[in-house]
Amino acid sequence: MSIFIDSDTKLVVQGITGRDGSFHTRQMIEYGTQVVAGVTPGKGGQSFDGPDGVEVPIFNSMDRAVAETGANTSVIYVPPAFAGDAILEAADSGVHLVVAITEGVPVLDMARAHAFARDKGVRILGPNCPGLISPGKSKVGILPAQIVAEGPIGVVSRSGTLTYEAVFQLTSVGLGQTTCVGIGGDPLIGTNFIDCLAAFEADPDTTAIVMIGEIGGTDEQDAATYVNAELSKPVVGFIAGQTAPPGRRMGHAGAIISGSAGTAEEKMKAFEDNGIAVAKRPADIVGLIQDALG
Amino acid sequence: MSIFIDSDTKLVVQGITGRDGSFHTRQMIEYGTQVVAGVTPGKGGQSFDGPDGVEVPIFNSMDRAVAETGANTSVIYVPPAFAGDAILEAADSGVHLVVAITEGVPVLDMARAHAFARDKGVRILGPNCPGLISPGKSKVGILPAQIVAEGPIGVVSRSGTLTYEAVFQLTSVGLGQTTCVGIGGDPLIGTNFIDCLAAFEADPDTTAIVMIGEIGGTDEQDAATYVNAELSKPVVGFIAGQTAPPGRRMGHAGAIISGSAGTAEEKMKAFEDNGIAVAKRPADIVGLIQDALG
Amino acid sequence: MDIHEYQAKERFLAAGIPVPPGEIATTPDEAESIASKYGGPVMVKAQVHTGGRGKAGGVKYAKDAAEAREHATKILGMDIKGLRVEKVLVTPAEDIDTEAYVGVLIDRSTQSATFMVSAAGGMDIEQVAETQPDAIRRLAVDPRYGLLPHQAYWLANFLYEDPGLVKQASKAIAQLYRSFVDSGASMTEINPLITTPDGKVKAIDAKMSIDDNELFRRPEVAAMRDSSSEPPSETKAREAGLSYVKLDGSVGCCVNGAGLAMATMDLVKYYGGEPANFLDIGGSSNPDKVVSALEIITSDPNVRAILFNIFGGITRCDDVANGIVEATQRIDMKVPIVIRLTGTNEEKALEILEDAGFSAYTSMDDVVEKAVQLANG
Amino acid sequence: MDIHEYQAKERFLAAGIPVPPGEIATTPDEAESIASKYGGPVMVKAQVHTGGRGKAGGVKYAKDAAEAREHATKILGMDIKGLRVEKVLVTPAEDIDTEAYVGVLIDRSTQSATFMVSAAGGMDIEQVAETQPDAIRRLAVDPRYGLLPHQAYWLANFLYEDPGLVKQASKAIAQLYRSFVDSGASMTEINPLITTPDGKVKAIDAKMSIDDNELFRRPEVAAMRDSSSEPPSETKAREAGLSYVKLDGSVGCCVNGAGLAMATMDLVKYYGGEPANFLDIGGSSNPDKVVSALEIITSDPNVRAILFNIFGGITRCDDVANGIVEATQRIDMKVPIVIRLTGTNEEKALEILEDAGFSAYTSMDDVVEKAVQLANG
Repeated sequence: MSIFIDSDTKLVVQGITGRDGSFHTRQMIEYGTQVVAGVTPGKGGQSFDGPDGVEVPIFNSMDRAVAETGANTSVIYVPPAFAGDAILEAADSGVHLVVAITEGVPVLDMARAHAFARDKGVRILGPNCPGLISPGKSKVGILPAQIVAEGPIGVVSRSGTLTYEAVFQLTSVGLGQTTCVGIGGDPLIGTNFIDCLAAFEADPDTTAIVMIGEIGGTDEQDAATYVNAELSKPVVGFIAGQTAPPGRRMGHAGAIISGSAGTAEEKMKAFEDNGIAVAKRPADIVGLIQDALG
Repeated sequence: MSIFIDSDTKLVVQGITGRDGSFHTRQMIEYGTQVVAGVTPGKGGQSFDGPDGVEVPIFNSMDRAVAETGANTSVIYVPPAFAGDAILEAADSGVHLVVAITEGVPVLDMARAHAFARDKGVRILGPNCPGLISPGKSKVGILPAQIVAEGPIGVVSRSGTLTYEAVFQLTSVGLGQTTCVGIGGDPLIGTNFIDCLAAFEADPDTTAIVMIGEIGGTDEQDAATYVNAELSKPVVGFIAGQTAPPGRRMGHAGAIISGSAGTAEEKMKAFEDNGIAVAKRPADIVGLIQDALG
Repeated sequence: MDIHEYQAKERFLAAGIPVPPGEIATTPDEAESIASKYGGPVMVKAQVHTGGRGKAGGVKYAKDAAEAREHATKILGMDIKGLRVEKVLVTPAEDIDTEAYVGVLIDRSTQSATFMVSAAGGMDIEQVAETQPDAIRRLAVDPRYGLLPHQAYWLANFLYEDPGLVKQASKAIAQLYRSFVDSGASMTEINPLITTPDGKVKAIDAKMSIDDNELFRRPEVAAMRDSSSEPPSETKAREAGLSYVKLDGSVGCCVNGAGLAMATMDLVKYYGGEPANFLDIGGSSNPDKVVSALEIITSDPNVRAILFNIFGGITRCDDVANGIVEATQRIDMKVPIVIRLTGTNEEKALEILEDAGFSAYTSMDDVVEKAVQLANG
Repeated sequence: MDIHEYQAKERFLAAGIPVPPGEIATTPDEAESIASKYGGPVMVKAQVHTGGRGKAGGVKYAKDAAEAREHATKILGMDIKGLRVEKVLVTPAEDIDTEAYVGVLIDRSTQSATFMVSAAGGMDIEQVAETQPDAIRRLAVDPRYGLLPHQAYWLANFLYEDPGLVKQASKAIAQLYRSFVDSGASMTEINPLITTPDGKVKAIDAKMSIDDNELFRRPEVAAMRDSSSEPPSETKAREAGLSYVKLDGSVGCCVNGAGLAMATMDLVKYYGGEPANFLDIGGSSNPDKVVSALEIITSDPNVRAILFNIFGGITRCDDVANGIVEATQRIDMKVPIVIRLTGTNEEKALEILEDAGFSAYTSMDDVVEKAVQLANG
């Protein structure tokens, strides 16, 4: 099992003909993801040449792509100026999951897109996220496939390469993953820690969870309370940004300590107070997971 | 029993200090309606002198009025320029029914207000309607109390004085009413025939229903289909506007035949086709109801 | 309130919609000089608030300025469905490849502004709706979000295959929605939206009706009203705050409430008469309003009898009776008046009316039957 | 991106918010002449992108133009939290009756723009939030509807009793929301919003941060950037498309990915060092970016060692290694560099690096420990 995506995932790539879109479409097809359609307005009727002779039909719009291919998930690689509209189009098309990779989407565009997705009952992952991968089943986004392996660990993170670091270490010691989810580094994201924790709790194959947070906001604190109240499975946590100065954005739009709120200390304390084992260094994550699994 | 309002209705009057608002507040209090609050921004803290020594406290805003009096229904007498906002405020305040008397509210304001009310799960009656009365229990709006009587007939109508005509005749022959509802003459109304028919069907005290429509739109046709499919109680119908020319607005913003759609003929035919007895003249309504009741 | 094609085009242009140039002429001379300014062939188009201009001969192609003058001479002053043509629009004739229809109106069932688009443009859209319902694509615009870009694209995609045309049409559709909202419209349409042989999308006709309830906050739109295009009696009624629609019968009707007014007209017909008008005097007993109403009704030479049908609800009947009596004293009545008053204080009211010499009734059927008798007699 | 008080006030004025007049001076002479133009007493206010100006002596009351000159002389060139004051705002001093706080920011939990208002203005709102949480009223603005009039009224009603003040404040609050949205802001505040003895509501201070992601479509807002108010190294990083934040330590960090970059800084601290910066070079192996990054890091005189931490995911490690080698050949390096590269093709990458004479690692802990040793040694 896995969460959010699996071998039934039928993916449409919005922005399939762009530089990033075409590169990652190839990567996803190579991994075995069922990429059933691409969307680029004005290029409907053409097709995308994937690896191994795979041809992906291109449509002008999401409604056609979904109607003609039965896609249930979309991934968005379109530039920030159009990403907000692309998310609205996806949420309106009938897919149930929209993975928004694009970095730099204006936050007010996202406020509207999230409201629209709530109205439509559609899950958004991201924006500004690496996507997700369910090893051996499906990969949607940009996560490097070679660092993952099938196994019992659920990984959820606000970061990209820091997640790879953790996943790589898990895989190195033989701890594979059910699903690795990057929820994104923006202030307004569609899927948060709690959504992923709930899904991992419900997934019978997941036995332990790694949660990687960073400075900014209170998502980790809320997640910690949730873990304490609702989760039966062990959770290991890590927070990046102990040395970050207040008021400065640390790369991610959402990674900023506002006044005294959202510090790493606060988050680590919330983890400890709620029974989450806290890794002091990324290298400690593996050991703590092994302890938790006994 | 009755529909939408009864002796538990606790009413707040928006625009209580205006000419229409103050006049009708007195009429409602005289009828026995529990008018618990008024709202006029800037006049909070004052009070409205009603008949029989009744003092109604005035608040600056709906949220205060509801919080301090437990009002569950509001009626709106504010001028058209502010009525849209007043409806939004009411729908946001915790009341479950908003009766909008005001005529002349821009239709795009109402499109937004209706969407907002749907989001909040609040019923709007109107706008541009006479309100409703549950004889012996409560009156909200401008219907003349002296023409109604307690009894078993449910009355629903798009019109004002034409309804009075029908109700007056019913009362004259001893056929009182559970509730008389004026749904309003605008194109976009919050409560339509079907809502009222469903409520009358569910009301054990209502034994027969009078439905008074007019030209414009397809509400009567839809209601006719609904009656056929869902109602066990007899319905008598009347349609005004057989002699109205196409393309001209007959007073009510919603009373207009667009092209060949929304004619009286079409509506009367829909009534007949769905088992609704059609009165040729207002004077025939009473006889048809008496026939229906056996 | 309807506005003219040329006014709707001004609104469209302000929103960025591609509209060919055009100028208004009120004389053949003006039409000729506008046409010669444009150089090539032009269209001369009657500006009247009614459909079917084309069939009535109100829209003509002119190969040059001299012909434009000829057409303008015929069209100006022409009577189209009872309306006199006072102005023509002179606009360069366009080469047309395809004609589509794009319209927005307020839809009751979805409670929102709703688009209708069809590749079958240049025709009456209602006819298309009846004969080829699949040739129309509809979209209800959620008022919480407005028209979203992918929705405009979805509509445009129904009209054209070519990506360039779809892009232009998407933009025009988004602009049309903006124009609709900014104008406080209840309906607007481009029919036809054309494509030209060189691949341009253009709006060559334009219609717009404004929601009367929006006019108070849009003085620049309210100023577009052209009273010359409606019967003077309707102008006067509007200015007096009355709802009035002129009809062709002989029984003048003066009623309180729109629904009751329609029912009264219907009852006139039921008893063998023809109503001369729809008139709702509202809830007031103010003699000034009654005076205006009577002046308007009596200015119609077809009226042979006048019928008042008043249901006294909140308003007391005796007040209304006094208003009617005072009003009839202030004007010189040449046709018989019959009055029905019922409701609160009706006995007192009937006394007042009978003292003043009126036939007063309490039953709607009785008064209508009497009025028809007087008008037909 | 932060904008200055005077720039935020320009945005406010454009939205209709009542803001007293004011002009910018870059010299004491200018300050004096602006003050004498206004006549009465003025405030001289340092324009810097940081809070706590007042406590630092950057905001002064001047009873006349001569005193304004004196204050400007002191304030211009002053260092406030590491930022040099280049401009002062000279604005008439207002008589103040009450001070309130009105702010809007993007709230993560409600996923919307959220108002905070408090009658306890003139203070740091975070402090108010901690010590008197009940003194703040919050409202999340539903992006589907925007700020509704009754919501603006509800907020204003929390600040004032007097109907006249509530009305003015409602209007200002609605205008502030408009200004927030139109500016593409992520935060804006009026602190304080004052009332004057003659019953006027005015915004006498203004803050606004713009969402960096909005700048591409708002050139007029992007033009408000004042690079003089940030370290030149950060300006350079931004222009090179790098995320860079200068810190005070001695270990220069060059990392791909923001989360990994923060984790690397934390690990530097863990091993007893201090990071000199946050720097995310992104996913690219482009030598130009690496060159810019190295130039920026080496321009910091505190840096004693440079640490690369690269996780090769989609990007191949050998490509990145080649980029680093090429970049270091293009600039003259004076401090030691240690490099950790792991992921796809890491063996090949390590070979390339060692051939070029670098200490190359595969473990993050090892490389950080080594870098700290070099910097501290």
